Amino acid sequence: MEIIQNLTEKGTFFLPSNISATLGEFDTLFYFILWLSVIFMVGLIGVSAWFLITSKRKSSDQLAEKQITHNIPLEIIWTVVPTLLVLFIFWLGFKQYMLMRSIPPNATTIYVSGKKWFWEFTYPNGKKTIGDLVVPVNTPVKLILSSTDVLHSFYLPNLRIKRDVIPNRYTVLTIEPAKIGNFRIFCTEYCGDKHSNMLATLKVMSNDDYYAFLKAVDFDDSIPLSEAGKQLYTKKGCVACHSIDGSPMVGPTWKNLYNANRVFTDGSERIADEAYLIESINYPQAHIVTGYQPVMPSYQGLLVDQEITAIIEYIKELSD
Amino acid sequence: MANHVVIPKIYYQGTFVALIILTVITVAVSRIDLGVLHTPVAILIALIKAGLVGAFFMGLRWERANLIFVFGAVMAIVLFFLFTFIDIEGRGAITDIVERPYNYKSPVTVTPMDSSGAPH
Amino acid sequence: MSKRALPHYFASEAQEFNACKVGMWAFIAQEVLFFSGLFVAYAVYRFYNPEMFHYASSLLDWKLGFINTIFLIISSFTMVMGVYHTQHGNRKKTLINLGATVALATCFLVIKSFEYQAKFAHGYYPGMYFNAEGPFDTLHIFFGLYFTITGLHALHVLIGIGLIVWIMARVAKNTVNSDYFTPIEMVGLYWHLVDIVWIFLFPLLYLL
Amino acid sequence: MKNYITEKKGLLSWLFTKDHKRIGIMYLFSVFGAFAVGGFAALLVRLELFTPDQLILTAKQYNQSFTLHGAIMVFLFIIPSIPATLGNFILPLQLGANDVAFPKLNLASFHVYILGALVCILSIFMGGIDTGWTFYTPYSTTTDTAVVTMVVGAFILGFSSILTGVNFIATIHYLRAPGMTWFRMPLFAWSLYATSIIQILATPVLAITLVLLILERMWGIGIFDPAIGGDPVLFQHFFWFYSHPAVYIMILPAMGVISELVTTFSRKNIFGYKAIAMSSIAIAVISFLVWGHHMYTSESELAATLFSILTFLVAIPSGVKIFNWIATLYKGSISFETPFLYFLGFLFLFVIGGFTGIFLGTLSTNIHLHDTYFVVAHFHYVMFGGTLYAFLGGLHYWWPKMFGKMYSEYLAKWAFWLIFIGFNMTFFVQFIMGSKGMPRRYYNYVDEFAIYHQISTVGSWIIAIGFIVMLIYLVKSLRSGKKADKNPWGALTLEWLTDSPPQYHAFSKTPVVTSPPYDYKASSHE
Repeated sequence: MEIIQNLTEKGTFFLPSNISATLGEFDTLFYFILWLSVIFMVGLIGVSAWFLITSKRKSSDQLAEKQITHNIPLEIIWTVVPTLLVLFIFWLGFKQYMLMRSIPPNATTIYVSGKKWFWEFTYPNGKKTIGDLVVPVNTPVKLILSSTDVLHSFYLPNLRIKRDVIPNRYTVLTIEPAKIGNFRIFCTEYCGDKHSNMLATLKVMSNDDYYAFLKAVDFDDSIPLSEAGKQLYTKKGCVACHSIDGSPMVGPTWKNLYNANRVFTDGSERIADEAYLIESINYPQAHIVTGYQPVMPSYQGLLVDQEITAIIEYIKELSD
Repeated sequence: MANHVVIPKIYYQGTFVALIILTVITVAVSRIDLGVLHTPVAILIALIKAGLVGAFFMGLRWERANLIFVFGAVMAIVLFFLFTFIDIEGRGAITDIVERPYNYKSPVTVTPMDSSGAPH
Repeated sequence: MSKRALPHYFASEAQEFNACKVGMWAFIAQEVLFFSGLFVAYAVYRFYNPEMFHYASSLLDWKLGFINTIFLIISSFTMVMGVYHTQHGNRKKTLINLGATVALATCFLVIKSFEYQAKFAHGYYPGMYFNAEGPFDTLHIFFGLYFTITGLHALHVLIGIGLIVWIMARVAKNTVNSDYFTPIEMVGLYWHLVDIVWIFLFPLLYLL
Repeated sequence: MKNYITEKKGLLSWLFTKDHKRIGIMYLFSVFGAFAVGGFAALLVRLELFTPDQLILTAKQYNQSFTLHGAIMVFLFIIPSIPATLGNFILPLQLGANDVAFPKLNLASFHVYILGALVCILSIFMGGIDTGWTFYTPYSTTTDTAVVTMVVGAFILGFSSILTGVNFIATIHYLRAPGMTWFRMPLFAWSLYATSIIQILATPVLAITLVLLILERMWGIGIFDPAIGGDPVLFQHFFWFYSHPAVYIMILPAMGVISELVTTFSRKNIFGYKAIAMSSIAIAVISFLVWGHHMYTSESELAATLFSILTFLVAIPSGVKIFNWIATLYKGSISFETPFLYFLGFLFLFVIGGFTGIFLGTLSTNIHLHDTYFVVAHFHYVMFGGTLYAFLGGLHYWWPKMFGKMYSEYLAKWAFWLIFIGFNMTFFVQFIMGSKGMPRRYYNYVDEFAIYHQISTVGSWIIAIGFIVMLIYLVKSLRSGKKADKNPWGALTLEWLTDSPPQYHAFSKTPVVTSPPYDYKASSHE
């Protein structure tokens, strides 16, 4: 597993490392607001502390030294000055926001689909990956986001950008990473039980690595089928809902699944042979085993035939 | 605050007749095709009728202080409409993708419409 | 009959009347906001599919809607006359007028149920039970909204009928008379609000 | 001599009382009951987050407990906290009236609150809900948990808030003592007036949103659920149109209490009375313009820009109030009793909350910080540090008036410092974690945030200890507290004319007001 850059290293005190080519001054704006607030804060605390110390009540019936009810010039100053300050901060934020949301013309387009509890990426040449967003370095990438079930949100902390992923609608996000490496991607809109497992990895590569990745058929037949199936079990996200040791999870366990008798919600029954396994990978909603929710998204087009056979071999190996 | 102003009957009868006439007008106006003006005219007539009911039947004409509540409610509604439509109108303004709802599973079985617009 | 005792926390009759009036107007502002949510939803979905809304409103029978509007306007008038006669201490006429208001309101609900029957006959049920054909596949949204808005309005008409019957009982028992007519005026304000909401609903749903 | 507590005996005399003082006390105990339930859920959530993986709860149980914490704290505790308890008890006395304008309506508001609270608690036993207190569709319309029950409970609680608002509007308009013009009214009354405006104009939109959510979930009318043609962002607009003014329903009464505390404990006339009163109304009005800053990541750019400008405008009146309060301290005679400590705590925490609000109001920084722990820390600083501190300050300030007994100053200071340190330890760490990218509502998290979560969890234990200490000395004060005289703090507002605890008929002779509310004398007459 390649090491993913830790969010608390290589960053500043408050922010993770910024690898965005366009949003360099995000950190400067962040710290500008921070130091402005700290100065005001120290000023306010200092002034009130000074008032508290100088006019501490000595005897129980001591009256206030002087009654002042208003001071128009002072009140005008502390209304106008903050207004100008915050509107100036608004202006800085607005400019960067426009930068975040505008799309450079020559961006390569990658489709991102958020499904209940994993991310699926479709590349320009039709290649699909789950959980790994592979992008070339220093080139603008337009991510077209959509969801198939509930609200999600695609968040790249190191690129300081986030966009809600709304079912039945496309929303757009542009990124331009400037550093090679693996970075974290989170889902930040609450989407159910496995909301906190809906992670993905941003893999920034050099151009030729990226093109090599695009062309590589990611199924190497040097290792035995069931071993490849075992890798696919984690890579393709099956681990999120199916256990291999019999423990109950969102989906049925794969232990002793092969040739087991499956009873479905509509009362019918069937032996879990190869045909049944292939069907329930491509059309999971067709037959729902009693006691389970119809939440499994379809993997049709996501797995090439060799990968499906590898997974079935692995399931066979699990069922003694 | 006016206390116990008793409103003469004539106001009520006048308002009542005006409301009946305006209702007939609303229906009549909706029959003729005004094109883009169709909705604004209907809403305008409804506003006039609501104004009449409010002013005379609800006594706002004699107790103007209560208008503050009407003003508050109307301002809140206008803001609600305004900002919701700014968002909906502005969708896809910068990104070239028009963000409108699409591809949902609708229970309606769509029958083809013939030229006159009525389903055959 | 004994004059009603002023509650201990009010200093004068006028203070009580004004406080009730302000409280009632605050309640009316709140009701208006309650229906505003429905009008915004109607406007948003009309913006999304205008032709469907135009087509769907042609499915509704505007004549029934028109009669209903006339009924509610007359009931508003008789309600106001009821308040007028209470102020003049004429109990019999008040009861007649309030009775007329309740009768008109019930007719309104009866016509509403006819309309609902007609819709159900065509299969235009609200929401997922909708099984009808139509040239647009978003037709179920219009009827979902239609049943929600008119249903909630009909609920408010029902509450109005209950309030008026309660006031008729008090007028009959003479606890509401020319000296103390605050309750009937408040119920009158509520009834006029229900009428105003229908005045907006009628063109939006039936005519546009 | 009989007071409102010993006036009539028996549970029924309390449950069906029409006396605003008793209703205020009943609200106080039920609101703190809700706070205990919400607080327990919070401790559960914080304990679970002690380690990156599962500690005691499963994912579903964790989601249910943070949703319960959110919903109970917002709907059952913080919205009714100051208006319904201190407001009901103190407002009529401060205006020189013997009761609110509609006592029966006030009692109805309490019964509706209890009914709503029971329905919310019932939803826990019907399988709990795991949608977050925001009920965002389409998750809330597709999950199999008891969403409808909790939504019905929140719907009922909305009415309790509306009825309180209607009551206070009528009371403040017409039940003021003779001579008390609008600008001679105490600032606590002004803030409750501004709160009532929001309660009346915003809560019904929550009611209609929840009704539509129930219809969407039961009949699928296709308004919020995108699978059948609805628009989930429209639900967010509906929900936040209420929920942002709701956060001002929470903070405005707190600001009212703070104005009372600062004047009494520094024996100074308030600095800029008109400025503070008008900024309450200004906040109430502008609060309806800014709800979009909760949705910068899901709404269009035009709307986001507009909302961002207006969000900064709503920050100005709050800033003006802070400056006025600090200016009030100048040349006063300040005594550091417990209510004044809560004022200082409020000042420190609310100002931090306000400044972090600027990060979240700015468009570009919000995109990075939205839905992370930075937001969680921000609203806890403003709600816990703001409203709860003012509520505790007000509670300790009016405790002698409400119960006629003093509490132990020593233990009170202990509780204050425990809660203060525990709070800062819990939530300041979350600012750092949030800006580093730790998302909100996460059951298990990436390992690098473990140290932050551990500090935060330990901090939450200290808060819990602080509240237990407070419970102890308040119960002790109820049972065996020193008898309090009519005006222990030497305040000038009208409620201190009645004896503590006040009689059922508080003002035997309605007071006549001749001077502005905080007319303290100065020692150096120049």
